Amino acid sequence: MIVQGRYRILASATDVWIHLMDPEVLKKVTPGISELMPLGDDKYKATSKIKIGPVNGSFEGQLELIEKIENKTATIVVNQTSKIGNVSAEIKMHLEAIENTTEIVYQGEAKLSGKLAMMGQRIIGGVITSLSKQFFESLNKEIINS
Amino acid sequence: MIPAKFEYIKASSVSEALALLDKHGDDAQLIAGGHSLVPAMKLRLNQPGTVIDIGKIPGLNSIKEDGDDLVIGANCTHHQIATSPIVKQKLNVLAQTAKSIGDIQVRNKGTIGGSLAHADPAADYPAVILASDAKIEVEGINGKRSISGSDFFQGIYATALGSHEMIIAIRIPKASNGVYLKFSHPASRFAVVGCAAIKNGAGISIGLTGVADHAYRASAVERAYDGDAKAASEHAVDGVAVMSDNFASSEYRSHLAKVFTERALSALG
Amino acid sequence: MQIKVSVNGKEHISDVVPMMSLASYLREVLLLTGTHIGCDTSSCGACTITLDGKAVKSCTILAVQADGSEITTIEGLAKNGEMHPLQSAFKENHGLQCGFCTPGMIMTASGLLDENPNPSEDEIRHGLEGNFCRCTGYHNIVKSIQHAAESMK
Amino acid sequence: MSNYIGKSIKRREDNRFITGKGKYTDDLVLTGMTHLAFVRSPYAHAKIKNINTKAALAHPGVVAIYTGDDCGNFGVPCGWQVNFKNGDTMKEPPHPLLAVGKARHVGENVAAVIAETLQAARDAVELVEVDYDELPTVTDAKAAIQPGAPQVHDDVPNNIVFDFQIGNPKDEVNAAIESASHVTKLNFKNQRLSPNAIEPRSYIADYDVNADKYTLYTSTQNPHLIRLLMCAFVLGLPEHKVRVISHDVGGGFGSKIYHYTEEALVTWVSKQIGRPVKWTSDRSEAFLTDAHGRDHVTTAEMGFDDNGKIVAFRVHSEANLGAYLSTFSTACPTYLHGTLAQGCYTTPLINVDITAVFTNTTPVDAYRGAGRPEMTYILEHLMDTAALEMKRDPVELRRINFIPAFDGVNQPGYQTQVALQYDSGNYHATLDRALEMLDYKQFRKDQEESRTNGKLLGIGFSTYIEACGIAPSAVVGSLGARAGLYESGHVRVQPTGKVSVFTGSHSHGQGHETSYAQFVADTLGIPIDDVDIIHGDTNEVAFGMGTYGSRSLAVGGSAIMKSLDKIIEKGAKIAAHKLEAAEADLEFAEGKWTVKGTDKSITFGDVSLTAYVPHDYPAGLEPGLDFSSFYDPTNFTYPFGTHIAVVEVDKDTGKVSLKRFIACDDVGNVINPMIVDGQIHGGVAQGVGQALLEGVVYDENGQMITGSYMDYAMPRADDLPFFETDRKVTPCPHNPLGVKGAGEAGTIGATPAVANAVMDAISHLGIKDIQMPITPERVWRAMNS
Repeated sequence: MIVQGRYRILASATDVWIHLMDPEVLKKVTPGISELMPLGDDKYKATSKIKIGPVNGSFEGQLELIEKIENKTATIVVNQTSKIGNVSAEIKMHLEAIENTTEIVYQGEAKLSGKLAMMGQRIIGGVITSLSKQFFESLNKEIINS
Repeated sequence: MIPAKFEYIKASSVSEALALLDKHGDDAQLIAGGHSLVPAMKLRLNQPGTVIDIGKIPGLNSIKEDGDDLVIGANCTHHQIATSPIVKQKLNVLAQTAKSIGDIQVRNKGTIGGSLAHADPAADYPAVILASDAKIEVEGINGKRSISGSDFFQGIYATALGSHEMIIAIRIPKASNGVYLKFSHPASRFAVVGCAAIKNGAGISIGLTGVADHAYRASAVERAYDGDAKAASEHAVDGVAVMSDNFASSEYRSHLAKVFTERALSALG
Repeated sequence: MQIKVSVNGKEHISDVVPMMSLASYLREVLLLTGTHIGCDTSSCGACTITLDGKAVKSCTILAVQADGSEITTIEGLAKNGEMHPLQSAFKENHGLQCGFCTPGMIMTASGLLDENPNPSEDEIRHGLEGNFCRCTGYHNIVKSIQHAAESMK
Repeated sequence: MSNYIGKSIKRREDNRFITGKGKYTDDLVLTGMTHLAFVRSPYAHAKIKNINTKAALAHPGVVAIYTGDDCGNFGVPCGWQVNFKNGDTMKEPPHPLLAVGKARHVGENVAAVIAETLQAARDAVELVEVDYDELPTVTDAKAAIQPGAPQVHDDVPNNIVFDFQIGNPKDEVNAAIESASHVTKLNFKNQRLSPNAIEPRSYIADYDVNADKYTLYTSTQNPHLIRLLMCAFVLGLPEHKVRVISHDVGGGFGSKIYHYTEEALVTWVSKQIGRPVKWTSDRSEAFLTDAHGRDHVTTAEMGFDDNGKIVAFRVHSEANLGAYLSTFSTACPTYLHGTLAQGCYTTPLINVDITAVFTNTTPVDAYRGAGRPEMTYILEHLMDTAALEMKRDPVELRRINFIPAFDGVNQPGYQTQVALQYDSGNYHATLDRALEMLDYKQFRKDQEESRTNGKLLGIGFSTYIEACGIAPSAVVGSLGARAGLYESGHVRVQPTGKVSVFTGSHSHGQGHETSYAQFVADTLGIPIDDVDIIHGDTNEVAFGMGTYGSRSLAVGGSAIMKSLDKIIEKGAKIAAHKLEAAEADLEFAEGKWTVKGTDKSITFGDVSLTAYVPHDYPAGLEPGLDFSSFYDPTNFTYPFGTHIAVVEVDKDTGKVSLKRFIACDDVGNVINPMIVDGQIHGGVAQGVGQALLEGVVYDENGQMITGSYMDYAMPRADDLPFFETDRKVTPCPHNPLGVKGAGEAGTIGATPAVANAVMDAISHLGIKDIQMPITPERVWRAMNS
């Protein structure tokens, strides 16, 4: 499943970068994340609870930031397992400064397994769109309010 | 198949249901007909600790006229709505929509409140709720409020309904000239695209479901419409992130949205 | 939890866990195994019964939700040893092959004919939207329902 | 005399089904019964590093948990060996009951949890922790044979199970294609289907410690075969101490032929825990583990001369067999497929070349038609496409290529280029009749008109032939079958003249209890109510091969006929004695032996009583009237017919509606026309399903994304019209009933007819082909590209 899109944040690239790299912010803005425990080297133990319509599950696993180039690009790698199937995603984000704002262009792939993959195909595209939207909207809010 | 363990409580009034929701918090799930919730629980995609049955609460399954509006209780079944003489007479587009949901058995058990709260992106009602400027009347422990369709549907399975609130009724302005047309998914029979069109005087309103992560009002079509259905329907997905799945890519879905908007507009009297 | 239901005219008081579906209750507790489970998620219609006079899919109703209801299953359709016209019509018109979807088909059709005693072919076909049959191609099922409707007049 | 044969006698089995009294496996409850639930692989390909069952074992109600470490040595076998072209034996890696070391498709059994209740078993499944290492996957047959593709089994290079060829030498065929005046070439995928019998598979095993005996209740199409495979090839059990019972079975369509891992596992578990154990598949498991059908990637070319005569035909396909070899998987793309390439045409040169491939998908095996629908689609879709390309009428193109009529008695059978000898056929006859039913001329006028109003009408033809009545043991044995394919038929005349018939074939919707009773009653001249048909219990019935490949009446019925002959022959000895006449002077008719030319006779009932109460009995003759026979056919049977589909394509949306479906079939003699029509209807519906709706889709990671009824579309009542059917009769010359087979004909014929109709509706827009299932989006894209 390809994940891609762009989102305009009303702040400078530096500002966006600082917030993105802050585990407290990540925890706050990533939908469903209830716990983000640093494991060092930009690795975190992540616990999340996702409630999307018929699906309501607890996930556990890791979140990692790799291929970082300050103020420019980073890749988020997520691996989450649950009783109803596992999710893994690798999403590359590019920050482009446009005047006083920053356009985040993201592209990557999400993989689902188990019942999530089997039952979710009709809606998974919509779910990913929704979650991405939530993530960036919350990030935007977080930066503006900080 | 069998769900994971849960506690079942039958609520006998709205206030009891709300108190239970408040007590059990996120771990609780309301059940009315159960046709969306129970399969998910059996597949263990959803494992609520407490299930609160609101299906037998008295007073939630009536259909009444109130001035220019119809007020439809949250527990009215799709079948009840599809066959109600008042609905057929005063808001036939809603009866038509209800009749297009699922199959006979599902219509006999599924409720309008349950369907709206579930907010499946391909559900049928939202299109007509939006097109008709209906209001969803909800109640929580802190009181009642009324939410417009455009505010209610927020995303995939996401609504403005608070976690401690429940839908009591749907208030819909009567409309004599409306139509709902749907392109059904061959397996699920959900709407790949569903279009509700309503004509009020000179103006028209269009609600589209199945197209995006939630149903939306096709304002661009409404603005563009000057009697030429084809030209106006070209705007059916303006500014919309169109969904894609194994059966219909976003490109095809966009095309269907236009075709069904045009057909619905042309079918208006 | 204790529930009280009337099934095929007989009252039952049973203790059930809330997780139990109405279909499982009928099959496992009352041993009415004519109600079949084909998908268990309300798609295939094999578990169709009538609940308070309406055809419903019993696999997605919890037994506890049915408390206080009147239920008819395929076993209760024949009255006084006399087959229901739908049952006879299905046999006369070869409306079944493996028989697995048949109880659900007949119960759905019974709900359909209660509401619409004169259905057109199209209305019958749409009325069966919620029931899968993999054997008959529906040809003889539709014929059976047409014949039953005729004979019930 | 025929009181019953040829009449639409209402089915006797219906009484129990319409009253809810059918007895399906899941309906049974045994004392002390436990429930089994599986932990299944969420990955298409993964190393299993560790399985932790501690928490699950501690869960209340859990009786036992097993993993591949406990029973991984047991594996289910493949029943048909197909060797490589160079003679090397096919690759047959073990198919363990529970995955050992590695899981190779989503849904593969990884662990089995047995508990007191289904609730406890399902709850505990969630507590089993499996540590996987996900591996790269491959799901497409063509991709799987590319260098560097993920290896499904370590010792199967390039994932190739075997390669196979049938027909004329390849260079001769190639040369003829190259010099043909017209060549029609198509590349397509015969997509993967999920059989979806509405009754999910269900097994209950009950081990009796004291007697050391096993009883397995199973929803199978062939209880003896299951017993044989399980005893001899899987668990090493004493066959005489294993009873397999298959009561009512809610549809099979092939998917319940095979011996599945779950079936052997419950049997093994029952002995381990000393208690009965039940497993019933849920629908998700059915999608993931019931053997799928089809899944060939094909290139096919047909060469024609200037007159439209076919000069050569060649096919190359990769056949996807999934992650393991299911029981008959290897026969499907080979002997049940390549052998059909002649169709009903005089094609002089044919070559079919198949590569069978492992992938990280559910195993593929026979699904209604098994190899024959795939080949018929290739042939018949090429015929209509060629007609469009050459601007010839598809009906005329067929006529000039048809094999002339032959009855197999006065004219010899027809020897094909692909190993078979057709028994009898008259292909013009069904085509003529189908065209009469259609009114072809009027249709073409309507079609012209339809093109002006946005609803495009199209017509598609399919003049199919199939080979069924599986099968002559000697023939299939020489082709690699590891079992004979005869059938048993046992007739036990009771002292009062009532008759119990035991058949090794099995009914799961086909109506044997009625149609068998019809010919038995007629042959013995007794009332049908005096005949009872018994099947599905290895303790009652002599060893039989079961029901698949449209074989029941042609093979199973013939076995019963052989026993009836013996009954009548022995009865004659008793009658001669009682009538004090010479045996040669007797004739048997209408349930009596009569001394020719006199009114002296004795009834079947009196002879039966004498046989068992032998106070006045021929000296030297054994008492009793009870015979068992095995019938091994000398040939397949070859039903054929013409199917015509009329569709309407919505120009705006691409949605195809089936408006008419005409089928004129020839299945030889017919015992019960009502039942035969019913078989055709059901078959056609499944054929339409493949053309327009059905298809298993895996994502790039091997996850099945069509694994529920929310996504896998099958025909519902409102997708289909009434079918218009009629029949011609060309009897089978080589079996006593003259019957062919009707179970698969509908499916085999229908798919290409529907696909061809869609192409006929839209080809004037310059469209060459559309892949199945022909979904609205595919049609729309084709129309707008």
